[in-house]
Amino acid sequence: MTSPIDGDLYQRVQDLYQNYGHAIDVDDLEAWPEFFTADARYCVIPRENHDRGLPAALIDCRGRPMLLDRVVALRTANIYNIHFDRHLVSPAVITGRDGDVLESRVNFTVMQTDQSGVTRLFAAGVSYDRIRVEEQRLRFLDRRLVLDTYGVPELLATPL
Amino acid sequence: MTSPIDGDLYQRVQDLYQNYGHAIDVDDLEAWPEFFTADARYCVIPRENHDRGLPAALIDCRGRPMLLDRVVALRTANIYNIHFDRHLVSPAVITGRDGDVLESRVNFTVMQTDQSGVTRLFAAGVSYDRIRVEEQRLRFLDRRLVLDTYGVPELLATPL
Amino acid sequence: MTSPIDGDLYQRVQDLYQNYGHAIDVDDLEAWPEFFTADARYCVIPRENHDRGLPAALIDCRGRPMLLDRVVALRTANIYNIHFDRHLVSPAVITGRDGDVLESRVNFTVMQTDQSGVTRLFAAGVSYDRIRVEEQRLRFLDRRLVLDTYGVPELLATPL
Amino acid sequence: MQDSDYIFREHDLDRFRWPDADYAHTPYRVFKDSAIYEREMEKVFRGPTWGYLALEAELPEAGSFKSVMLGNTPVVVSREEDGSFSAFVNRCAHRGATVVREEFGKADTHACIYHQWCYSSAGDLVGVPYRRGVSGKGGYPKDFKPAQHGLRKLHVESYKGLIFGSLQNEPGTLMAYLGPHIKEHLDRILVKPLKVLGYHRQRISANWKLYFENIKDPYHAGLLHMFAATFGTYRSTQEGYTLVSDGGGHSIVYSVMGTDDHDSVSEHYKDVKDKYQTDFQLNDGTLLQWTPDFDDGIGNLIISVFPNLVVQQILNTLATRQVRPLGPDGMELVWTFFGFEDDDDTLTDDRLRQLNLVGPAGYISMEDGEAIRLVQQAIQGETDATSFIQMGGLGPIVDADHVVTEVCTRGFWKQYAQTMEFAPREEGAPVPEKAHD
Repeated sequence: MTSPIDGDLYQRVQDLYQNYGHAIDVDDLEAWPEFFTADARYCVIPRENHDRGLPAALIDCRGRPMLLDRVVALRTANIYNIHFDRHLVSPAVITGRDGDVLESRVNFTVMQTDQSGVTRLFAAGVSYDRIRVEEQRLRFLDRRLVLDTYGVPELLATPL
Repeated sequence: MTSPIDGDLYQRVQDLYQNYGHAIDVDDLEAWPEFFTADARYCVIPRENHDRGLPAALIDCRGRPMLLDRVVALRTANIYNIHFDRHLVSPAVITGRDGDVLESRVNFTVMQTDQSGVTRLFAAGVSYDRIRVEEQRLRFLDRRLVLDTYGVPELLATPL
Repeated sequence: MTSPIDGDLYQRVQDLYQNYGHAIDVDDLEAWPEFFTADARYCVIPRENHDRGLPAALIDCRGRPMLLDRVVALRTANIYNIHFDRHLVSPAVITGRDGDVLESRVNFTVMQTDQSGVTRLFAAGVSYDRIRVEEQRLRFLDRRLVLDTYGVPELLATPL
Repeated sequence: MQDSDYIFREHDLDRFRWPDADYAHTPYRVFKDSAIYEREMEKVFRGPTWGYLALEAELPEAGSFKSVMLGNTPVVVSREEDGSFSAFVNRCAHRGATVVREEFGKADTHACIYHQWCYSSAGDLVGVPYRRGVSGKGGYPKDFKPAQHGLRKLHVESYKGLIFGSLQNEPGTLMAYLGPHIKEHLDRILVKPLKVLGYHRQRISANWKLYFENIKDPYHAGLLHMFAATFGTYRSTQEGYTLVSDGGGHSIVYSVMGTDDHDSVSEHYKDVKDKYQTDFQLNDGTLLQWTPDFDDGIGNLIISVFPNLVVQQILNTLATRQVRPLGPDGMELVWTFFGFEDDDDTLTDDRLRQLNLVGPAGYISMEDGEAIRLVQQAIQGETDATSFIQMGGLGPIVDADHVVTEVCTRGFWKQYAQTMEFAPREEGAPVPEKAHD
């Protein structure tokens, strides 16, 4: 079985995932909605719900405006534990292609560090994604992050 | 020094590793033996034994039938802690090639989550592998997983 | 946006990172300085200093001789906690190119295992690197590892 | 069973007593007993001591603040409009939430996130939402007086750019607490306005007192640290001094570079395997390139102030180290590195390069973390035994003109035991025959 995409496009997918994580890690949250298409769906669902077919999600943003709202809320409204994130994202697997839309999957962990420099595993899981190939850049049409660590440590503020 | 394989084949190796981990993570254990050749060796060895040249392994399956037995045992015979796995596997390094057999190496961690959604680092280590390139798919001829986390937390049931 | 380098060169970058981590993980410290150019800079800086523009680093080696000194010191002079390392390094992102010098970025975690086989997350962070492309091999011209885990667990002996 | 033995085993801490009046034995129990730890937080860190909080240079402007731990008490120290410094316990007077969440920052006032009680930088309550209720309903009783609901304040004094705080009601002056030795050596180092270069933090699996024993102990320094011995930044054979405060808790240990010779060093190190390696040479000697800040030849000087401060000058590296206990068996060590405001780039670069020597990854510091971790690991199962601290002999705890002594360690235990009310009932009681094992 060969990959449905060539090496150059695959590289762009890898960069998409790594740049996505890096934007969050360096607290460039304003860049985060730009990783999505205007009509994108971003969903973080606890694994126990996902596995049992229950629809309840932790975060469910439908369209870029809702992503923007989350960023604005984090910046101006919400108060949450001060921390740093660090994403470790596996190499992507392209699981399908339909024209300019790729199906892709990655495993992820997020490490969270407090102000005294103590790092803890905050989240592990898998993401089932659809990516739209555009001329200029790739964007997520759909991210469905299945969160193993559904016993959320403290709270979930900055996006995964 | 250039890689002994081209980009397309390398991509298939990456996918092999990621799909292998994913099969275990989503509890599709029945698919696990299919990642190996019929005469494959699968071995999980504690790092202290590996480093000191001692042969004792934690799991040592010789041939696909023994892999199948382990799956059947997990499904019907063994009782173990209920948990979910999540593999984080590094990009592969192709360390050699002999005809249609590749030598490859990855680092891995496995995160384990209990039913209350608490995730812990379960295993870290390196795997020294041989992979047979077949027309249809790649298969492991040999996996030697050297387990750093040889103070096994609770027990080792689902394969690494 | 396409990557500034082709697939073969990218593969060499990936191998550089993985082989770098592996050399440390298998305690082949003598190979470590060889991953750098003669005039390289290797710097491990706590994230709190990096983010606040403070220059103090944990390790700051200027040139390969200083890298060599650290290896010699670890082998003959310093006494530290007996442990094993295991690097998990993300796929690299090539962020720029200037002739034969690449700019690159990876996220990393290092797992540390004690003699009883208990593994703990020791370090997480990001590295901003410059890599010189040479005929025979790639070498780091500059590694700036920003350490999230700046509340260093016990001490930092073997290099990240 | 000897009487001292009985007292030593006593589980009622009000009757627990040190085994001997020379403080030449330390019960391992004090490194792992959670009841003793709780008592330390009260009697030492909230008791008759001055604790180090921050450098003035870390708080450059009015409103600049820093969060620290004094024992297990969260404290915020701030610079006021008039240039003075204030500190308060970082716990809301209303329902107990942490008020200031940031480690560093600048603010005129601090509002608790929980119910928005608002405090001045000095900790006075300046705002309470719904104090008189909403639409005539609710609100606080009429006799509610904001002045009575401020944050708990610390006494604050600073000397030469170091800010100290005390939680006791009527502390003596900081200068009386520090004493003449500490003053003299702070005067030596802190001669100009400081510039902060950054931080190292280290979390060591050892009791905080093991770290204090370590940094007050010049005996180990020439033996554990091969780098120091080989390159002569510190050697037991050098001219050196050991100074101890009247109370015993503070000390100064230093040595003068270039005051010993190869023959003498070889003679004294001949039985110490691998620590003085004449054939060990650096590939890059610039690591040890030293442009002395002072003209007295002192290459290694460690000041310690009971119960939480270390000040170091090792070659060109200058730092404070703040000791923050994390329970009986762990501690955080926060290193604040600094130079002087008028340092030129070359001197700043020397200081930065020499950081390779110190801190959690430092050639002559990493071993300390390992040494005290090994102690903590080995005493876990012990109930009765003590350590043995008699290098340099017994008797009065006074200054020495050499560094082959553990007198400062005995001094530390003296002040500790007296502060904890663990001192022997009768000064001069006989020393037990041997450690209890």
